[in-house]
Amino acid sequence: MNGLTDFIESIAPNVWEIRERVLESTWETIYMILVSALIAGIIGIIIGVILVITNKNGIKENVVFYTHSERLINTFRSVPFIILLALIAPFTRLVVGTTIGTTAAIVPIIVGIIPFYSRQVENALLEVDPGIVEAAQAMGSSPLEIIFGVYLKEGLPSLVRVSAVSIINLIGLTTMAGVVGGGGLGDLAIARGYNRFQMDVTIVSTLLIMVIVFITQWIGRILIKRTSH
Amino acid sequence: MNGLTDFIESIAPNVWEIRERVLESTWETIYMILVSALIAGIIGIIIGVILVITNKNGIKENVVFYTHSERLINTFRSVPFIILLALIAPFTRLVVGTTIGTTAAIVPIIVGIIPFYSRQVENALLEVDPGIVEAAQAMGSSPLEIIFGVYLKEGLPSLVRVSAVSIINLIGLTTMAGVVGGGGLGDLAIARGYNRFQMDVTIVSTLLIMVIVFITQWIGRILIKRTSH
Amino acid sequence: ACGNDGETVRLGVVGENNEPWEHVRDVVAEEGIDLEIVTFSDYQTPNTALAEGDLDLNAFQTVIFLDSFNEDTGNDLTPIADTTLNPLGIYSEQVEEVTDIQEGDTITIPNDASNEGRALILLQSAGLIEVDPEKGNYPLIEDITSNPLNLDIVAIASNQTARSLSDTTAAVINVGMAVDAGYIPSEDAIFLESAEGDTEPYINAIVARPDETENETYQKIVEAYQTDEVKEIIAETTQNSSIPVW
Amino acid sequence: MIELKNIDVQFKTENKEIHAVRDVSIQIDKGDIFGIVGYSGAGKSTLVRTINLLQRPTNGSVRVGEKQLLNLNPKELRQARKKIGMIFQHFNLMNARTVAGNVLYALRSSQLSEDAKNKKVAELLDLVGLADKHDVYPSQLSGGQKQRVGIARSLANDPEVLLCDEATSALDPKTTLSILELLKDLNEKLNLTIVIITHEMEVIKEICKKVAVMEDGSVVEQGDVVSIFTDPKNPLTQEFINTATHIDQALEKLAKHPSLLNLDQEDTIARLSFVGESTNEPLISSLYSKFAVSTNILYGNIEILHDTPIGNLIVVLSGSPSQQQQAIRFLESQNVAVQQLEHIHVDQKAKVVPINREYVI
Amino acid sequence: MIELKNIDVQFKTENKEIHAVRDVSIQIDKGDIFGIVGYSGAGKSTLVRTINLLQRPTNGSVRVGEKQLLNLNPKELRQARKKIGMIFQHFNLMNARTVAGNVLYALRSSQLSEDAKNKKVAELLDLVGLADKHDVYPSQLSGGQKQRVGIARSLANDPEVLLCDEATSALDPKTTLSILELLKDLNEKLNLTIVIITHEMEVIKEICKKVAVMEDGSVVEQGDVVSIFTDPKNPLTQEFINTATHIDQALEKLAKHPSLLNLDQEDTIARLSFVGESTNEPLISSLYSKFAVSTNILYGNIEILHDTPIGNLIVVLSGSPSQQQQAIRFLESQNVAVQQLEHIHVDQKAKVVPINREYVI
Ligand SMILES: Nc1ncnc2c1ncn2[C@@H]1O[C@H](COP(=O)(O)OP(=O)(O)OP(=O)(O)O)[C@@H](O)[C@H]1O
Ligand SMILES: Nc1ncnc2c1ncn2[C@@H]1O[C@H](COP(=O)(O)OP(=O)(O)OP(=O)(O)O)[C@@H](O)[C@H]1O
Ligand code: MET
Ligand SMILES: [Mg+2]
Ligand SMILES: [Mg+2]
Repeated sequence: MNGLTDFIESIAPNVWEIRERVLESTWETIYMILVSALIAGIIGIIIGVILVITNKNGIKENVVFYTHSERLINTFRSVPFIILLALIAPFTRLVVGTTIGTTAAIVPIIVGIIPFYSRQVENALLEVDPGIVEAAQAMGSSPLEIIFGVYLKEGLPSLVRVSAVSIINLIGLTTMAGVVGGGGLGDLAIARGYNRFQMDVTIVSTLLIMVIVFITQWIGRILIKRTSH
Repeated sequence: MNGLTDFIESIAPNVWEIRERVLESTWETIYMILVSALIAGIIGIIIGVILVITNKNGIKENVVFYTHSERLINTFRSVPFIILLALIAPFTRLVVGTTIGTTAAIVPIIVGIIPFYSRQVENALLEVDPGIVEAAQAMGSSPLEIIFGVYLKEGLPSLVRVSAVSIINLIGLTTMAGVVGGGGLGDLAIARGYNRFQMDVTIVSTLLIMVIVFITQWIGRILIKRTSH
Repeated sequence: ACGNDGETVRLGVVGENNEPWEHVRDVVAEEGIDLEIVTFSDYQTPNTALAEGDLDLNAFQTVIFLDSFNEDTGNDLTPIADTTLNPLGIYSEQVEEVTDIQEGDTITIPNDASNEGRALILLQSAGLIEVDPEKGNYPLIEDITSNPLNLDIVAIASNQTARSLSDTTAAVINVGMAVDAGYIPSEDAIFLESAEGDTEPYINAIVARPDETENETYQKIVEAYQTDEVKEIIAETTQNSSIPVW
Repeated sequence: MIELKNIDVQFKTENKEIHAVRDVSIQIDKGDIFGIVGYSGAGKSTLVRTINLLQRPTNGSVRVGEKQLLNLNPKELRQARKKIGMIFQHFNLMNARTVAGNVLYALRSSQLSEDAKNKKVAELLDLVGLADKHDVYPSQLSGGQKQRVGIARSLANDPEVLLCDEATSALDPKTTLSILELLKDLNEKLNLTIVIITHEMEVIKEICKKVAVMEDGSVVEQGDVVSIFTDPKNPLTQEFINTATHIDQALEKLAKHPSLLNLDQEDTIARLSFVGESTNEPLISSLYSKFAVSTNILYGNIEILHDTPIGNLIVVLSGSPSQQQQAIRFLESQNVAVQQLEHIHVDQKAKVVPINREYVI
Repeated sequence: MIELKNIDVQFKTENKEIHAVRDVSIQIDKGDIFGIVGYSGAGKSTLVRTINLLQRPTNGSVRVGEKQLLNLNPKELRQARKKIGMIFQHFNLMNARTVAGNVLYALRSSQLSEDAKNKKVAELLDLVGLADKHDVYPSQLSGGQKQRVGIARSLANDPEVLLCDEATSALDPKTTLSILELLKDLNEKLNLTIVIITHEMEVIKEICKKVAVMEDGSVVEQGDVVSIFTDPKNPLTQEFINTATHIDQALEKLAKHPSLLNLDQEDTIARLSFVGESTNEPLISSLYSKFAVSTNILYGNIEILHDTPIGNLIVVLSGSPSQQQQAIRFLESQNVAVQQLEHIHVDQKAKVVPINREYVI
């Protein structure tokens, strides 16, 4: 054990020095990912479902609504993240009581990823065979039954796939948490490693992010296999 | 005319003061988008095509290669943009002779968007009916003929669709150009509008970005209509 | 870049508070010098760009920041002229005096490499904390050795510090940010970095590559900068808070 | 049971309007097996989809049972749909559910207890011969098996009406037949009303009691199967029927291979068509016994459509001309339509020779 | 022309290995029209796809013309494929090209001048009756039209072999027939070798010269169409044929409706099967003229398979028992297989009564 710590200390002295900070940042990143994935996941799925059912030939077709939603989503995607962050600061304060810190960072991250994720969910659900939806309608399914019993159930493998992709995008967004003191590995890599020319910190932080990305992919792949029949 | 300029001056005094700068930034953003979209577009399509043809059941199936490429792409997506930027600085200098300025900003933007875009291209091309690919094979088409005559031709509408989505992501990335002195509307919105508390600059810059996004969407929609038969 | 007439000089700056330099550009233009101001949004790139020859000069940093850059990267970028001293200040919407800061309060400080340590030292000067003296000019939050009030000190982007005031008891804010946010540092700060005494490391400098310190063109630019007109502009744009040091 | 009145369906696409169904009125009685045939794009699917309002008609009314479907609110419509089973050409099974799960889905809002539902699912799967596939996912089934799951599913709510859109066209003859048998059984045992779209005339013959022929959005002919098959009025119907009975091809082949004819100068080549009773008489033997006319059957098709035999023969009659005349008159008196065919020439494709209407019963 | 030798195809999927084709050897001569039938999943498509190596066999050799395809390098293989046209069940047209563009694609590497290519495309479209659809995109075509574009495309390079995978199964009878006519013409005029997968026995009868029956990856029976139809050896083949000739259904119907039989005590109910020449004799008339046995045809199917008439009749023979015996012997001497059927009971489904092999030629 001692040998290992010595080794780490020798090749990554700066990392060793701030090892607790590294652990903390890892935890912060994981925390941000989990919470924002959960919340953005739910909201994104809801919006994605709404997009699918209101789109042309959807079970609740409403093209005007759809067009406006689409435009709104693109509007959100146009706003630079840091401005979005400022824009929704009052909302953030309302929700978590402050605009500073890891938890406060989660709110803009969620708002930032939702438009992207909703779009991905929409695309995933569009892969559900319309014939199956029609069969469900023919069996007298209510819209809710179709959403839960058909779209979300049949679309599960695609949903998992786009979720994995979106989580990787989300991880990219968590890098911005540092702006409001949210910490995380991205911030560590930049504020510490990059800004202070501590190569080892940059590399280790980035590797840790990579590990999270690969774990995400791996879980995604397993879930896809499990949910595809 | 005078009335209009007066009006602008009165509601957006800061914008009016730096009107030339606003135009310049708009141009910078457009320049970055056009050049990086063009280059990342070409490279992304090439990589996307390679992914499609080396994937399982592809016309040049090579699962080992595919798996490694996929991993490499995810690796790139794990690296925070600013670190990527530093990482490839030598390459940037090699290509454009400098690491600063708008043109230099384009290199990391391209490198940053390619993994995302390649993935999107891959997904778009996977929508091409495998039966058509098979028909082309049965007609003795060479791999290149299949790529150009089938995948890229048949997949064009989907390709346009994912390209529009990716350009919106790309516009997000151009916001980071300020780091290397690249300017652009995103930087103007943040460094000038946001940091200096000049609301009108923020709003106008963001609106201009939005206009670009909507134009992109609009062109995309027209192209999709044109290319779908 | 040599000092010939008609030569372009690329000057790297950070942020948008560049009115003095815009003035200088107009002045030297008459001497046939094309001063190109390149605006960055990051503190690393202007130095690396200068070291790599992509820039000819930069003017955005304190001497101590430059030293640490040189130390970290093995460069030897050299200050060729002083510009201003920009005292950091502690600002608050909630308290009038530093002594009003309570147990457990939150204080935000800028998270960039130049300002984080400097802000901590400022907090130390204000008597709120103590930092490890061995860390010299670059202490980090981890290096706080004594925090009697158990303050929650959070490092955030420097452009967020002023904005964070609605959620924190106090914030350490740069001059530029404070002025842009509508404060007059000399009046509004509840505690301001002393402009006297051991301020030398915090003096901003115009920096060049070591082999070009004597470049005539650069000297002309320095001359054009170090004028009373520029002092006036600085006074005007920073509410007399940025202190010219020439 | 089902009454479609003046149904119009128009689709608006960007640059044009498609009139997919034009003023179609159809009445289908309880216990009917009603077939719909027509070319691709004729509007068959669109029409059938109006029966459960998967497609809302632009105009017209849809009654199923006692209910005017267009007057129902969404909830009532859902209730009504539970009594209208539908089998889809492409199965449309839910891939994420097992075979049992697919059938169970149809029962999701039934009042039955969980146990009773499971029991019912098991019974249905047994009925369609898939008891052993209970826990298998659709991706592991063959086409015919998938179709049978679709049938089990469509029957789960004890529907009164079953709509089948090309339910068998992708299946091999064996599987097709077993599915048709099943439908016939259900029709007989449960008095289930069935509407079938198909392009296979064999399917119509095998199972339908009534049939409608669609062309370009309109129903150009409808009636009971036997009369449609024996006396098609519309040219399209005639075409379909001739193709199905292979009369045209037979004529063409005979034209190409005159050696098959083996004709004497005096011989007559004729097409005999009959429906019903006449088959109980040994007609051909009678021709010889009564008129010494011997009959060589070149091509023949005698089948039993809903207990009614119908026949189409191409024969060579040999005997003295006068006896032949008498024989023909006798045949006609027996309600056999006789149509003398001109001698067929080798170098020229035989064209469809229209049946002489008046000869047919 | 085509020689498949000991072809095996195994698919490795994650949890199992599927042996889709097992040791199949097939020889197809130049100018043959070769049909392949079998249940879904039997391996038909997989087998046919080995002919142009869209599917590489795990084992075995594939010869087309003079070339051992497995020995070719990719470029040679592409050349070889240009001489093997393929028509796909789902058309697989390129949606981004017009009808003409689709056909033109096949000619992309031909040596012809642009003009000559365009002329050829126009000719091909004319051939398949789509001259007016030259500049239309596939999405605006009906199924049959799409299929015909597929045919035009497959013929563009003057192939020597044409592979058709379920090319007509989704089409209405009229369109099916027009496509089969076209294929027959091509076969006759250009001596094109055609391989056809189908589940419609009608298609086999209509066009094929030889046929192979596949089951579970193996070819269980192959031979020329007439002998397969008249003398199927394998139970699967028998099943297919009986379904296609509707004999089983006819028997079942007769069992259900004994009134149709109209039997006297002494009457014999029998199935008569014959192939070839016998139809040139007015058999049924002869039975009366020679033995005073009158014959009532209850169900009959006499068709002409490749210039060979084949017949299947269910008849009631009336006359004195001894005369009936003589009549039967006479029929047998005329190469008519006679199979006496036990009296069919109402309450019991008639089962397939196997044909008595020795009676058939
Ligand atoms: N949703 C729709 N929008 C526009 N046009 C449609 C739509 N559905 C059907 N049509 C058109 O309406 C016509 C009738 O289509 P329908 O599917 O009812 O034909 P069909 O008789 O069932 O044909 P097939 O035998 O090919 O299934 C066709 O011209 C078709 O293109
Ligand atoms: N790429 C593949 N991977 C794994 N299994 C396959 C693959 N292609 C075909 N099979 C399996 O091989 C068997 C034969 O399939 P094939 O498509 O040749 O059948 P077919 O006789 O053409 O059936 P159909 O009439 O349904 O078209 C089937 O069990 C099928 O599931
Ligand atoms: N100009 C800044 C200041 O004086 C210093 C930046 S050091 C990179 O506050
Ligand atoms: Mg249809
Ligand atoms: Mg197949």
